[in-house]
Amino acid sequence: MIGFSRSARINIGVMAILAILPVFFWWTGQTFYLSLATRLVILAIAAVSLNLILGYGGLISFGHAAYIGIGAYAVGIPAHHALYGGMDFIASNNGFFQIALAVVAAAVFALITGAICLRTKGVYFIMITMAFAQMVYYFFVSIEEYGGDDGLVIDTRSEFPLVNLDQPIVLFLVSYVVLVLAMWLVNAIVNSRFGMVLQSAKGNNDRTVTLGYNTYLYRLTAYVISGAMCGLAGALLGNFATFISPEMMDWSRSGELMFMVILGGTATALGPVLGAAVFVVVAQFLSELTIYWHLPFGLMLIAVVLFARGGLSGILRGKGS
Amino acid sequence: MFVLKSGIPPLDTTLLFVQTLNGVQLGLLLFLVASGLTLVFGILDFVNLAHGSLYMLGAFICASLTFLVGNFLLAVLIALPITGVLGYLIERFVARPLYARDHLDHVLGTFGLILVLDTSVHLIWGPAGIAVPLPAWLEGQVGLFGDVVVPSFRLLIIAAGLAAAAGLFWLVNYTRLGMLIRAGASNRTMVSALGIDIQSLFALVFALGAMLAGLAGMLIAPITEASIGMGNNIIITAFVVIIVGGIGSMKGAFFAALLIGLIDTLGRAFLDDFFKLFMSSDAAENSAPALSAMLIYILMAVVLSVRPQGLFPPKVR
Amino acid sequence: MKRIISAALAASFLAAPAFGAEVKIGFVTTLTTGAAIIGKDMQNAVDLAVEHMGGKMGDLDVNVIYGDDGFKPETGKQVTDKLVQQDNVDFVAGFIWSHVLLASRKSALDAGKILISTNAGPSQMAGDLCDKNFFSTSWQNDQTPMAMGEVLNQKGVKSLYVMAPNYAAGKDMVAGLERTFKGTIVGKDLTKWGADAQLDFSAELAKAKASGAEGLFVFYPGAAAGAFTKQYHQAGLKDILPLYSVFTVDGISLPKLQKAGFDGVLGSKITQEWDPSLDNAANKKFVADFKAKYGTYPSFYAAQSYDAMFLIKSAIEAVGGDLTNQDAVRAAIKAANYDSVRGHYTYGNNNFPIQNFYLREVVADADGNWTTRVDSIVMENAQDPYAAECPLK
Amino acid sequence: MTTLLSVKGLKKSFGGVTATDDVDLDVIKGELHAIIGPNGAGKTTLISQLSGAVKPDAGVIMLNGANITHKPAHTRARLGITRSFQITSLVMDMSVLDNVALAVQATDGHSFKFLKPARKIGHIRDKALAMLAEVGLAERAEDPTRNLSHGEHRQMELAIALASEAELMLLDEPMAGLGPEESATMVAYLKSLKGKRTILLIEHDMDAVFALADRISVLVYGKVIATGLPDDIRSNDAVRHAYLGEE
Repeated sequence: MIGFSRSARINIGVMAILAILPVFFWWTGQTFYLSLATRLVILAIAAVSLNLILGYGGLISFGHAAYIGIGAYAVGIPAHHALYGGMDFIASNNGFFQIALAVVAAAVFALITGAICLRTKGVYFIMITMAFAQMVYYFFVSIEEYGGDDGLVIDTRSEFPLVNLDQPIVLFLVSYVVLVLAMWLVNAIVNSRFGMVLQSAKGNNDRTVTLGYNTYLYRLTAYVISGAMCGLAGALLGNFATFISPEMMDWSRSGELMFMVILGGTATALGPVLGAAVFVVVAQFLSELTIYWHLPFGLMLIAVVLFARGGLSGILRGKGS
Repeated sequence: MFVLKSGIPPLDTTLLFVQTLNGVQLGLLLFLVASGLTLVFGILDFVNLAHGSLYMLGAFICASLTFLVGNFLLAVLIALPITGVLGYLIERFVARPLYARDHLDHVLGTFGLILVLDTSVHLIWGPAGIAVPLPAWLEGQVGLFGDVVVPSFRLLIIAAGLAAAAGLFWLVNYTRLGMLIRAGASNRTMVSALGIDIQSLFALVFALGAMLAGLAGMLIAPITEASIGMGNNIIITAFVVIIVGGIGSMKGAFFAALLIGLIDTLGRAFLDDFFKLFMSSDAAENSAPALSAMLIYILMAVVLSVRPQGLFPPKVR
Repeated sequence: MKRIISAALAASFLAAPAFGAEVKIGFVTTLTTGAAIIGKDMQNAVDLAVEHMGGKMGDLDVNVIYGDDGFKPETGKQVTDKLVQQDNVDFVAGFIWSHVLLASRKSALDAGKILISTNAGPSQMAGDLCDKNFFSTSWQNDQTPMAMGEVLNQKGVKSLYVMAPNYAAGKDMVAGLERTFKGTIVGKDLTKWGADAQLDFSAELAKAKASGAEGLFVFYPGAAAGAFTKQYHQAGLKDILPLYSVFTVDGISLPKLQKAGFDGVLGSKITQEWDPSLDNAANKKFVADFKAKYGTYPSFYAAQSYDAMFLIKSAIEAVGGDLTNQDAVRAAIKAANYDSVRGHYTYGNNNFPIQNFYLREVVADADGNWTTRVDSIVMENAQDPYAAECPLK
Repeated sequence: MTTLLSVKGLKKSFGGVTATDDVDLDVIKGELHAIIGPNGAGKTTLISQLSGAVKPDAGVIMLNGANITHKPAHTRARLGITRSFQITSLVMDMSVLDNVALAVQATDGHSFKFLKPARKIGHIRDKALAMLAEVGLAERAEDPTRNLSHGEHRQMELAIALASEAELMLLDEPMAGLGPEESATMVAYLKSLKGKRTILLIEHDMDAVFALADRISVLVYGKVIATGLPDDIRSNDAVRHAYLGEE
């Protein structure tokens, strides 16, 4: 692979492994590992979306799990009504409709809450994003029709022409393609003129404003893009799990998403993917060893924060670069 | 406009009074947790998600000691310094290395600490949780006036909460330590310029916060039992309290805690009856508890959108 | 080629022991959070059952793989997926919580596994979501409170205040009570449930007291039970608002309440399909050995889990260890031809037990340990009210 | 002689401390107008109010005859005001070129452009490189900003101010912390800008001020006590008494 930089070679290598290994699992009938990989890829999409605002925008959202929930319910609710009737205007198994609903609903929610959240700074921002996520959490808890606290079983997955998501390998490949597109999009955005302004506002907001940029609008735009992308991840997660509950939006889930980004390395293309991969695999591995797996897992978290600055991608890229 | 399904039920003033008292009790417990949080946050600029774990540890240690020494109140007195020492250890080994980092690292490091402490409690005390026995004179009820009867232990919580609040106000406003704490909340470099060992001041503040959170846990344990994860329920609410009150403001924490305690309790008490006015009884009973839990977050969003620094921001930051 | 790789993978990834004659049972329960106290009790009972059967069901070695649902539906579903897909278990059993079972049922049933609930009995799965491969060794959620409703009618209670957690089983419990209770329900509170459940009931108890009801009906299983019972007594409601509970004062909460010296619960009455004092050989052995091994009385959760193991054993013996013949296995389970610790019962069309429900009283035993004993039979050979909605014959 | 910036009655106080008290000031198009005054006279607060970072309590700010008193900072930048900061204020994580390119980009329409790589847009890059060359930093273009010296950071600030094409440059102590040689270079640059841009300069280095300024205003305790040609200010009794006279 002459002609690629070291970090580009690593990116291509990791993404190739991520594509080949699950196909291999499928071929050999290891369905469980295939579904583990699918979960990993979907969470990686969410982490990539969070990285756009957290890593490149410096906006520490502690409520990103809300978008996963919104996306998942945007699949679950139309499917529920398609099966059990009611709310005809929304009842549908059409995948395009559900995906569009997920993206638009997440974007609208991001626009409204972002407009308020971005007025605050620092810890206030962290906490108000969390507060809005908790509101969504309790909102879905309160709706009896969709199971409240008990959650909602999705009986039929999103339907697309030619593509059948009921087949685990198809769902994986679709998720993988979405992940690659999401990574490409985030990479394009951060290197564009828009991305330059976003990163400059993270590094020095006063300076960026003085240059004539309304950084509030740039941040809000990034916030909406990130929310919409995470809503898409939620729609995929709903299709994967075929079960959704408000639990998906708990503040600890938002914390996990943040952890994936940090673990892999903020403001890097591959970081969120590596973070999600290690998170999912280590959690699965430890939880099979002992029911007390949260103890070593928590210690790992603390150790990463204390000692591994720059995350895994920093380590992978080596000291030289 | 909505359609009234039934007449408005007459408001029972006795019930309202009792519920207000319940709200005040919850508010004071919240204040105990939030005051430590706001101190640590305001002075150390450290986001401690694991503050709720100290609340849990206080409850478990006190519960064990109650069985050991045979008396709840004595157990509280012994458990307090132990919780303080635990707070100090957390400060020394997890918090201190993170002071220089940004809030993101604080959130993640202490998030990890929650997992570690919850699991450790599971390993040490088992999954069951511990019911804490009270002395006989605290198990009963007190008649206040008319037909208002309240559990005597809840009155004790209110008294202890008020006493702790008063003690804190005295400490912060009338002592040298308090002067340093106030100075630290508004201007950290000034404190170090005064030649104060800022490291020990930080450790002291952290331990004090731990003791306050621990005390709250000890006081609630005889009511709800000491249980794993009990801290995770209250920590988010405590954060809402200090954000609404203004980070670093003791006064803000106090008023916001009472406000949120009352909103939560009165919401749970009356929201379903209110909803029944315009929706079916079943729907009201299902949605009211969740929506009353939502109220405090709505309050926070409204406060922050109007006053991004909270209700009582410390004067200089 | 493909097969060789599969085999190699199976050996390296799964580290499974060489294929002997073995029956694999995946057992899903709560092993973390405060609710783990119930899960532990169930796990103890399953271990004891395996010990009692000498580690064998017929000629097959028993291999129980436990999965922790963490008190969350989503985690429960994930762990069920893992048991089905990775461990390839023959049976999936367990489930304390109705919402966890509802979330996980598709994972087990779609994979063609036989699913046995040893506690949760959501109304949906007794009615239109019933399945030929789903069996219960417990009850349908409505039934125990229905029995309590009958008790209340007998006592002449005219009005009730109702409190329960806001999740699938909580709603079923209230519905069950309303089926049989002839008085009026003057007020109802459904409180937050799950890993961050509400445990301070001051506001609700004050409302209950102000409602002027003649009694208070509650359903607070697991860790919430102790908290609720304490607050009820601290509020001085014992004489004003008598407590009628289901799944609240039980083998799980009694040791803790006794340790805390809480003698207010002695004498309280509850309904259940099983009791440690039931007089049959299987139960005597189970209770005695459980006490000897673990130091406490088993709870009904334990009894139902113990039963599930012997139910599976009876089916395996009936088909001579041939698990490939699922129709025969299913028929053998449906026959319920084993010595249940609750005494003999039969299965209805929806695969829920048709069984007795007893009124039990909290008492101190000869050694001073708190337990329950049977007071009377409330419902005899009762079938759940959803059986008619189930399309199975 | 047209007036570019006109300030009338500008007032700002922070919790009882008056930073600017009824400041009147006119800046003529094309001039280099220096503001001097002792520490704490309110010079930086004045600049901050002009750039929009701080909202005045009272008073009016006019730019080219338009009232901009209530316009946010980013709008004023678009209208032609740029500022440098007393304490170096650059984006340390970005390269030198990116820092300057961002200023060029701001003059090139809005930046809600998401897909085309910013670093491959020729005219922006070329202009940024030209600005860097003008301040003598061409070779450092690709270096991370944090690797540069303090003096180089001040040069970057100047390059950014130049790149913004602003009519009015507010320069807050560009010579702060520079050695004698670096200062001399900076004075030479500023001199070369004279006539091309309108500059409002805050500076403590009196030699530099008197060498550069067309006019000087003296700010003491938030008030403008004198405005005039350098020679007039040098000989002004009030100024000598209040400010220079003390030395």
